[in-house]
This record gives sequence, C-alpha cells and structure tokens, in this order.
Amino acid sequence: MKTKNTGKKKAAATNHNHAVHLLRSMIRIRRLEDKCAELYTTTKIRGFMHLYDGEEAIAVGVLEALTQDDAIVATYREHGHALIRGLSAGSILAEMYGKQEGCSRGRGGSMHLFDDKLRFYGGNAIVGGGLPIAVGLALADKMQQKKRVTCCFFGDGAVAEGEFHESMNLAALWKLPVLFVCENNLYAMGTALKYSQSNMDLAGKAASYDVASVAVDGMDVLAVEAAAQKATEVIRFKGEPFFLECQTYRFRAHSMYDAELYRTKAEVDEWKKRCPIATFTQRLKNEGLLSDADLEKIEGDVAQEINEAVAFAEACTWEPLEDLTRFVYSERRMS
Amino acid sequence: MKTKNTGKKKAAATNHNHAVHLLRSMIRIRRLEDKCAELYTTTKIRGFMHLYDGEEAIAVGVLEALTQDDAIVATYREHGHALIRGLSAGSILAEMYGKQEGCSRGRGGSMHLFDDKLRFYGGNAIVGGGLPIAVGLALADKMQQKKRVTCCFFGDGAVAEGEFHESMNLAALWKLPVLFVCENNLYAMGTALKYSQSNMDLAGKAASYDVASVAVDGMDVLAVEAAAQKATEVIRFKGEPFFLECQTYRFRAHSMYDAELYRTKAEVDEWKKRCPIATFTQRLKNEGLLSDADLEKIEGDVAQEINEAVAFAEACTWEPLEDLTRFVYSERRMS
Amino acid sequence: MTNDVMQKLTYREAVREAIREAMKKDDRVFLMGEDVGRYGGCFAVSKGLLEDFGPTRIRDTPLSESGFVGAGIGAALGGMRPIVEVMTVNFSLLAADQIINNAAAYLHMSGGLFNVPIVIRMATGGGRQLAAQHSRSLEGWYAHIPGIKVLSPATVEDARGMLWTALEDPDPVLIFENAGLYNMEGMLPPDIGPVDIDKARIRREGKDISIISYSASLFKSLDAAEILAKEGIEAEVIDLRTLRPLDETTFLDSVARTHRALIVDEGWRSGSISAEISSRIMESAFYELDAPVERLCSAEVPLPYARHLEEAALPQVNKIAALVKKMVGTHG
Amino acid sequence: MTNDVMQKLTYREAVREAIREAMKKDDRVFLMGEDVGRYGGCFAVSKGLLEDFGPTRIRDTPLSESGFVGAGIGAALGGMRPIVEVMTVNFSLLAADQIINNAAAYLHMSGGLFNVPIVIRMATGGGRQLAAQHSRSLEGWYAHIPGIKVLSPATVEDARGMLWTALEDPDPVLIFENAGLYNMEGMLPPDIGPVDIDKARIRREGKDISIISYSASLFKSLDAAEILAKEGIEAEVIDLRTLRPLDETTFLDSVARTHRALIVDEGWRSGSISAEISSRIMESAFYELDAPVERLCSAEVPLPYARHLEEAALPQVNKIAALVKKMVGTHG
Ligand SMILES: Cc1ncc(C[n+]2csc(CCOP(=O)(O)OP(=O)(O)O)c2C)c(N)n1
Ligand SMILES: Cc1ncc(C[n+]2csc(CCOP(=O)(O)OP(=O)(O)O)c2C)c(N)n1
Ligand SMILES: [Mg+2]
Ligand SMILES: [Mg+2]
Repeated sequence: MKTKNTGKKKAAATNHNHAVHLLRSMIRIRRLEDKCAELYTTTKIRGFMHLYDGEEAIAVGVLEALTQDDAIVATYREHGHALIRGLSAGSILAEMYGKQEGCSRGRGGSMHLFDDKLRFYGGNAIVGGGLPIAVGLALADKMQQKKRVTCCFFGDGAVAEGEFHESMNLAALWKLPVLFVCENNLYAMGTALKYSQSNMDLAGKAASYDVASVAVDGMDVLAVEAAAQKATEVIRFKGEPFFLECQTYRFRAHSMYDAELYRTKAEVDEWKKRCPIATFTQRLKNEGLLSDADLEKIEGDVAQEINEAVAFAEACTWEPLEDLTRFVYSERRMS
Repeated sequence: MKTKNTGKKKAAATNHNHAVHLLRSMIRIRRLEDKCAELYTTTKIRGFMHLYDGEEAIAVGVLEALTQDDAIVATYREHGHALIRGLSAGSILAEMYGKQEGCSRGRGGSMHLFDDKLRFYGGNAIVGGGLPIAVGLALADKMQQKKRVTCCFFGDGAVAEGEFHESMNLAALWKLPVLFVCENNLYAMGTALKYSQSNMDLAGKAASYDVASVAVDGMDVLAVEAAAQKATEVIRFKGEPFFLECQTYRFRAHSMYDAELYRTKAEVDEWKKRCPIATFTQRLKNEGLLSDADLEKIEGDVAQEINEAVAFAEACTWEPLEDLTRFVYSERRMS
Repeated sequence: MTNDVMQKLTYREAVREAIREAMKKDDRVFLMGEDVGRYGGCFAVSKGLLEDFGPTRIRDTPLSESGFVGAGIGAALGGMRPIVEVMTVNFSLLAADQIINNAAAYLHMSGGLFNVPIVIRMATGGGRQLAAQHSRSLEGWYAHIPGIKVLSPATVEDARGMLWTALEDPDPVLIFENAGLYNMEGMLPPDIGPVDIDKARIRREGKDISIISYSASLFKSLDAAEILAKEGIEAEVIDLRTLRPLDETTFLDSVARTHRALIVDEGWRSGSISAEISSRIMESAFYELDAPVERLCSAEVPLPYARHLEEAALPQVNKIAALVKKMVGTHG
Repeated sequence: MTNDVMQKLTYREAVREAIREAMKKDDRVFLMGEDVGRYGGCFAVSKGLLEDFGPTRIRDTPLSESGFVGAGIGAALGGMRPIVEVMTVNFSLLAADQIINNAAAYLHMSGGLFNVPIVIRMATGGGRQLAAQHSRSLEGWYAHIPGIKVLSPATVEDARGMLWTALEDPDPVLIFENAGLYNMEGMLPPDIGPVDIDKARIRREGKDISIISYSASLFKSLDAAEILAKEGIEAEVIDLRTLRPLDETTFLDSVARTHRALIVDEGWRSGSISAEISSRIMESAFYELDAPVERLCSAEVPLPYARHLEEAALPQVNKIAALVKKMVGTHG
C-alpha cells in the first residue's frame, strides 16, 4: 500500500497561474511568521507560539487538495494552515494580540485559531489530541452521507501517543474519510525521531492498520500537492482513510523558548538549502514561469497584507472583563 | 521478523515426565476454574470473575519458559497464571472468598491476585493497564543489569488501547526484555476481533515497532511452550522485546454476567473440539506417554488439591474492620 | 395522568427507553461504546437496541476510550448528537484528556464558535465487590471541571428524562448511572418527556435537618429518614440531581428552614462535591446554622473486594441515622 | 548556619540540584520524561543533567504520557526510584489511568504487598497566557485520590527539600511545581537536607485572619498581608505545602486564634481543595468562627489567552486584600 512519491516528475498543474499561486501562498505564511516573531519580541504576542517556517509547502500543498466543504483539524503550529484555509491575517494576528476581533475572540491565542464557517476546527495544543476529533468529524460526515474529507495535521511526535494508534484503527475500521497528514520535521521539541520511535518508518506504520499511505518530500510543494490530490481522490472514492507523511524540517526553534541544544547549526543550514520557497522560486525561474517582477509583486502584495493585518490587530479592542465567564457554556439552547 | 510456528514438529521435551507435568498443570487450572464457577453460584465468590477454560495451554506453556527470577504481569483473567506461577490454590481461593489469608488479603478478589515473592505483579482489571507496568519492570531490570524477563499477558481487546501502542514502542525503543503475550481468544467481551481491529494480524503489528513476533496455536501447549522458549531466548540474548500471539478461545462466558449473545453455540462447540487438555491427553495417549492410570492419578491429585484449597479458604478469617484504611499508604518508611 | 397508563420500569429500562426514544426522534442521535451492540451493553442497558437500529447507530467500539470519546466529540462538532457510553467511570480515566482538554474547553478556546453537544454516559459507584479499579464514584470529581455538566440521576424518572434534556443541551454532558440502581423499579407515564436539570429536588420534607445527597446515596438517606422519623426526627432529604452546575438555592433554602445539614456522598471525602456543598452553606447560610454541617462519605481507601470491608467503607443507612441523631442533639 | 555559606538559587535550580543530589546519592534514582535530556527540560529544570548523568538516567521519552508514567510505576515496583516528569499537569490527563488506576491502587489491591515508590513531577498553574489547555491548576483535584500524596512546594527551600523526602517515601508522590515560580530566587544553605512533608507552615503570623494558601498563591497572599498590615489588619498566612494528606491541625489552630479564614487557591472553586479546607474548618472549628470562611479561587472558566482576561480570572493581590477587609469588617 505504501509508495514513495517524489512528485518531481508528475507534478500537478505547473502552469504559471497555479505556480504563482502556490508560491504566493507559501510566502504569505513565511511573512506572517516573520511578523509574528517580531511581534513576539515586542511582547505584542505572548504565551506559547510555534512558527512554521520551512514547512510551508505542506499546508499549501495539502490544502490545495481540499474543498471548502472539507474540514481541518490542526495543531498549535497552525498559523499557516489557518491563513491558507482562508482566515484573514488580521483575524489571526488580532487573536494573538488577545483582541476580541480575533478569530477566537482572544480566548485562544496562537495555539487555538478557529473558524466555523471555514470548518477550521483548531488549533489544538495537546499533542495527538486532534486525531480522535478528526475521526469523529469524518464519522459525522459518513453518517450524514456527506461526501467530505476531514484533514488532520499532526507532528512526528504525535505518532508515539496512544491517541494516534486508536485514531488510525478507528478510522480504518469504520472506513472513515480522514486524511492523516504527518508533518514529520524530525523533531518533537528537542527529541529527534530516533529517540521517540523504535521504527522510524512512519508511513509504514499505516499498513499495520490497513491504511494506505505515502511518504512525500515535504519541502516540495508540487510533490505535496500531487500526493494530497491523490490521497483525497482515494479517500473520496473509497471512503477510507489515507496517511500522508510529509518529510520536512522546521527552520526556527520549537517555540519562542527553545535554546535549540538538540541540533546543530550545520544541520539546520543544510536543511535551509532545501527551503520550500527558495527552491520553488528557483525552479519556477528556471522553467521560465516566474519573472523577477512577478516575485516583486508577490512580496509587495504580501507585505501589504501583513501590514494591514498588523494595523487591524492594533486597532482591535479588548473584550470587556464582564464577559470573562462567557463561553464556558453556550448561551443558546440547541435545535 | 514474523514467522508462523505450529510447533507441532519441533515440540519441546516430549518425554513422559514433562508431558505429564504440562498436562497436570492444565488440569489444575481447569479444575480450579470449575470450582470457582461452582463457588460463584453458591455466592462464596462475588464481584467480577473471569475464567480461563480453554486457554490453559497459554499460561502453562509460557510460564514453562520463565524462571523464578522473571516477572509476570497479568490481567483479570489470571487465576491460571497465578496458580502455575506457584500461588497456592488455597491462597487464590481465600482471596476470592475475601479472607485475610488470601494472596492479596481479600482486598483484591478474583481480578487482583498478587505475590511479591513470586514476582507476580497482578491481576490488573484495566484492559491494557498492565503493559506499561511491564515495560517499567523490564526497564528496572535493565538499569540494574539484572538479566530477567518480564512477561506481560493481555487479551486481543487490549491491542486497540493506546497503552498497547505506547508500551510496544517504549519496549522496542529502549530494548527492554519484555515478553508480550497476547491471548487472542477472538473476542473482547462481546466484540469479535473483526469489530475491533482494522487489521486483524496482531503479531504483524509488532513489525511496525521493530519487535520480533510469532503467532502460535494457543490450544497446543507444546507449541506455546516451544514458542515461548524461543522468545525468551531471543529476549535474553538480544535484550529486546518479543511479541507472542497465542490464538485461542475461551470456552466460558466472558464473566459471570455474560449472556453470550455475540457468538453461536456451534462456534463454541467447534472450538471445544480443540480443547488443549483433551487434545493433549489424546496425543499423549496415542504416543504412549500417558496411561489411564496416570490420568486418574492426576485428576485424583488435583481434586485433592482443590478440595484442600476450598477447605483452607473456608477456614480462613475476615480481616477486622478496624484495618479498613490500612494499605492506602505504606506503614513503613523505605530504605 | 391516570394510573392505568403508568408503566413499571427498571432504571436500566428507563435509560434504554430514553435512548430508544431519542434515536427515533432524531436521526443525529447514535450510541457508541464498548459492547453496546452485540453484547447488549455491559450492564444490559442497550440490550435489543442493535436489533432495532443497526450497527451504524448502535456502534460497538474497540477498547479505545480516548479514541472513541474523542470521536464522539468530533461527531458532535460535525453535527451529530452522540451518546457515548464509557462502561464505567474507572475507564473514563483513559479518556480524561479528551473530556477535559477537548470537550470542556472547545467552546471557550474558540471564543464561542464551537460547542460540543455530546452526551457521555457512564456507570459509577461501588458496593458490588468489584475492588479498587472498578468501584470508584468520581462524578463529584468531574464536577470540578468548568465546561462540562454533570448529571447524577437517582430515580427512574430522572434516568429516563435526563438523557433527553442532556441531548438537547448544546454542551458536553456527563451522565453518571450508579450501577447499583439499574435493577431498581419505578412507575412512569409512558409519554414522559424531558426533565429539568437545573434544580435539585426535595425528595422528603422535614424540619429538623437537611440531608443532602444524590444518586444511590439518596435512597440510603431516605431509608435513614424513615428510621429517624420513628424516633421523632424529621429529616428533609434533598436529591442534588445535577452536580455541575450545582443548584445551591434548593439546599440553602432547606438549611434556612432546618438549620442543620448532613451531606451523604458515596465519593471520597477530600476535595469532594460534599466539601463544595459544605463550603457553600458556610458561605451563604452560616448564620442559619445551629450546628456545623457534617459529611458522610466513603472511607478514603481504594475500595476493597471483601464484602464486609467494602460495606464498612461505604455510607450506610445506620451510619446516616446515627450521625443525624448525634447532630440533632447538638445545639449551636 | 552562617550567611557566607548560603547559596542564592532559583526555584528551578533548587529542583535541579535536588535531582542532581538524589542521582548522586542513590543509583536507583533516575529522571525520565519528555525532553528532560537533550532539550534541557521544557522549563529548563533538568538542563545540564544529561551531560552529568548520561541518557540512561536522564531519559528522554517519546510523547507517550500513559506509557512512560506507567513505566515509571513498573520501574518503581522493580526496585528503582524513578522521578517521572510530566511537562505540565494538563498532559497528565493522558496518564490519569496509570496514576489513579495503578499507582494509587497497587498497594491496596495487593493487600500491602506492592508499594510504588514513584515521584511524579509536573508543572502547574496559569498566568502565562497559555490558554485553556496549558493553564490548569489541578493539584487540588488530584488531592481527591487516596493512595497518592500531593506536594505543592511554594518556596525554594521546599522545591529543594521536598523532592528528597518524596524519594524516601514508599508511596507515589506527585509534586506540583507552579511554572510561575521557576525564576523566583531564594537563599539556601548548600547542605540542606530533606524537609518534612507532614506539616503546613505559618509563613507570616497574624491575629486578625488566617489566609490559607499554597504554591504561587502563597506569595500573592503574603503581598496582600503586607498591604493589609499598613491598614492595621494582621493576617496570618499559612502555606499548606502538602495537599494530601492535608495537615489540618495547623490551619485549625490558626483559625482558633484568628477566628476568620480565607482560602486562596489558584484552582477552580467547585469541589476544590479550598472547599475541603472550608469544610474541615466547618467540621472542627465552627464554634471558633466569627464570620464565615471565604474562598478566593480562579474564575470557573478554562483560562483565556488574553492577558487582561486571564488576570481577571486568577486570584490577585488586590482581590485578596479587598476580600480580607470585607471579612474583617464582618462580625459574627
Ligand atoms: C500531550 C502533550 N504532551 C506534551 C506536550 C508539549 N509539547 C508541545 S509540542 C511538543 C512536541 C511535538 O512534536 P511534533 O508532534 O513532532 O510536532 P512539531 O512541534 O514538531 O510540529 C511537545 C512535547 C503537549 N503539548 N501535549
Ligand atoms: C480500560 C478498560 N475498558 C473496559 C473494560 C471492561 N472490560 C473488561 S474485560 C474486557 C474485554 C477485554 O478483552 P480482551 O482484552 O480480549 O481479554 P479477554 O477478556 O478476552 O481475555 C472489557 C471490555 C476494562 N476492564 N478496562
Ligand atoms: Mg515534529
Ligand atoms: Mg479476548
């Protein structure tokens, strides 16, 4: 069931528009993350914050394969997923500012971005905690005869959790349309994969649940997109789960508190050479699909988007203290 | 890493003494269980009680491969394991009577038999709950350079628990001497394996953790013994875990409360033809290793053992009520 | 309501009928849990439902408490109305992460965007010689957690009606069924609807003391009240019904009339719901008290198997009566 | 003890030195948990220990809370003295089964045969804008469970000394370190030994009211006492230190002197350790009280991220002072 898919040859649509769209998407994430880092140092953003630099090709490639009907369950490293899903940079930043116009009303912060209309189910700060939720969303779809996919992102670290095991089995046993996307960036905080898995072939584990799987170069947005397209086709056609392992690397520290004692600068530099944005940019240029002007325009647009988002977040307001105990229980009865 | 081992050909010592010993051991369990069932109907025993009829070859075969230094972690279906490990039938029955001379002082009952001297770590009524304990016992041995094996019994139902996954990975990752023995009797209460596992090849799952494994006919005591011997040799030699799946069937209801709606009498009868005691008896007779007189003697000895155990349990005493709150915390400081 | 339409039902049947009715009424409702289907439910609550509704809606799960409770949360987020059965509260500890980190927190973390209409049922309680790992009463402990509601039906009527109300609730509701009550019988009108879950109930009126209790301990309290009545002590007996949110008005009003209170709680004492009630009386009815509020809880031991020890560990009728007599003799 | 041998240490360093010392003193001791080694500990508590003791004894674990806490229990049964670090109490919910069903019950279930000398350390508390899933204070909640001990060191001295005592304890001990305290400094003699864990401590004497607190809230209470002193109110401030078993003598004696009590608890209110203390005062010092015991706890919400909301949710110095003033104004 498991195949190695480099995606290099049979890339998805490599036409100009689509390529620029993918590149722009990745750059949007990167610039948002850069801004977040800056805002964190100026203490506009607090709490735990986990940035996605280096892994952009995954969110961009995978979300390309989803429709607006599909659902997404993400982790605490989810700014990129939220942004690409369609949450505005402004509502994301406002959330991290703790403002009530934030996507989660300032209640969630960096780790808990949500959007009901976009079926973006968060932002979960418990490693592995989102997997059973994704299984349940897919179960609801199946029981309601809705032909939708639930896409669940999680890290390599989550694979060791019992909830991974239980979720994979349930999804396969009940034939549920879940796309499990493992963002394997080789480390869970400071714990390298070899210290957390006796068998490091993550995609291979899927077979023990009878789940189809593929491992893909997570630094190559076209490869990710192609693999995700194929995966979602399988899911939609067969109504069964699929496990997609994206091999990647995070360029920044785990969170804003990490001294990075566990990996060498040389290793980081080596991986940075494979930066999904830089390599894709180069490739498009080589193929004549991207001009310097195109790139300039993207960067300009994105800079403006981010600046406007910051301005928006700054202008947003604080929720009144009287509302502190709201949203512990719902304010309305249900239909 | 996985091999199918019927054990039929290369059986372990088939000499007369050993064969009779194995048979006697299985009969001891069966007669104890019969007595338990009887005592339950007369309300001498209460609470939940899970009998082992049909599965005797596993406890007998596996424990044969262990030394007195090795440790055992069992489930709530552990009368047989306790008895074969060396707990007296009297101390087991007294426990189920709730008497203070019981092996757990009447605090544990049927599901919680313990013995420190025999390194019998219970008796765990949480499905899967014993697996991490076994990992820890093996870790302690490894850290103390003690060359011992920890043998952990659990059912097919436990395989779905997250604790199974976490324990397999930890044992393999840290190269710990654990013998995982899955007593696959095809049902977890009323849930057939096909309703609990998307992939029913249990031994096959071990590969995803890089754990060596074998599936064996759990109705054949020699096959189990041979497989367990080999497994413990691997464990002792390599210092790595091993997964042994024993395919078996429980002849009685799950517990004393089970209406057995989930399986047919025909299925049960079919399996009863493979009764480990009846088939082994027949085989020994065919091979001329067992006479009717031998069998009579065994049954006579065992009947006496069980009768004496009942008499012992009857004669045992109730713990005084003043001692109710003892053993919540230890009464002595530690060294 | 005339008597000839009344139905005799056990608590078990009441829960079953409530599930059946909910399944009929609302396509979004389904039941999932270990052995709810083919086995018929570990306490036979769901017996027969598989035949009526099929394996999609009466869904046997593998032994994966965290997985299927989490899946229930996801299904609730996805538009369904799952009833998730965890065999007993003891096993819910394997799902504590999903219950507390997800179900209880989703609405708040999402700033009100995502409510989780899940109902989680579990058996609770001791008294059946099941020993330490199968005898806990942790409903009061769960009541510590904001974001969930905790129901504790004692009567057949509540066993029937609370499920309905819980399913209509937009937020996660935990229902604790004391396994010792499943065989208890009661009379119910066949067309009984939902019951409120906001209010405690006075199950017996009295003027000398308020005995505040819930679930199986309610009946021990009522039995004790009968004994006390023969000795001229009139105990008011309150059934809390819902442990979170706690209806303090009912018991505070009662204490304002009786000036004495005893809480009877099968859970352990330290940091319990009984402590909460005592504190609330302290905070809001201190000047009404003629004597200190007392608590009768289970002994602080993991419950032992042996019958005599287990009985000694649990609150019992004679202990309640004796304590009340002592308290009513006390003057402030 | 002369001052020149005193050492200035942070709370973090105190825990680290306690671990280091235990590791040196006793071969059976080892530390295991997520990122305790190569990363240096998620709160940098164990930084440097890997270099000193190697990966066998400073053991990084996969993300498998139930698995490695259970392995710690097994290792304890097998003769080791494991210190298991669970990053924060929030993640311990994934290990609740092992802690409660196994660690807390083994000794009793086995009729005294098997004690479990494990120490489980975890960070706890809110106040750092980590939102609902990372900000809980559940130490009081764990204190409900018989069979475990629950320590809550507030001072640098206790952070250092309690670990030693815990390791000498034959039974499972949970140590909760409020993450907000890690940077707090204190002076310690270098040869400090174990501290008792049986007794609460009066950290400030006073005659007008007893403020009963623990962990990070202790310092808020002490700050409030300073403010109150300026207004002529002398608050006695008690540090509970150990939440289970609870030393009630110290606070009951204090209340007998001050006749008023306020409990300050960063945990949620309902069914909390603060409720337990209030109830115990009710039960044993009712006639000493001049006014009802009050509690100041966290608002019953999953903690929100936004700073102003989070601050409003937690007990704060000004709220403590205001409440005390109101209480001392009340006469019974
Ligand atoms: C259950 C749980 N345990 C521990 C943590 C603390 N923690 C947060 S992120 C993290 C590492 C997760 O690694 P991985 O799954 O690989 O995701 P990545 O951060 O690399 O994207 C840890 C240990 C947590 N949030 N939840
Ligand atoms: C965590 C947990 N969930 C549920 C139960 C209730 N229960 C007891 S035994 C059992 C079935 C276990 O089946 P299996 O592991 O195959 O062992 P078997 O009984 O067949 O020997 C169940 C569901 C339990 N004891 N623990
Ligand atoms: Mg990672
Ligand atoms: Mg089984």
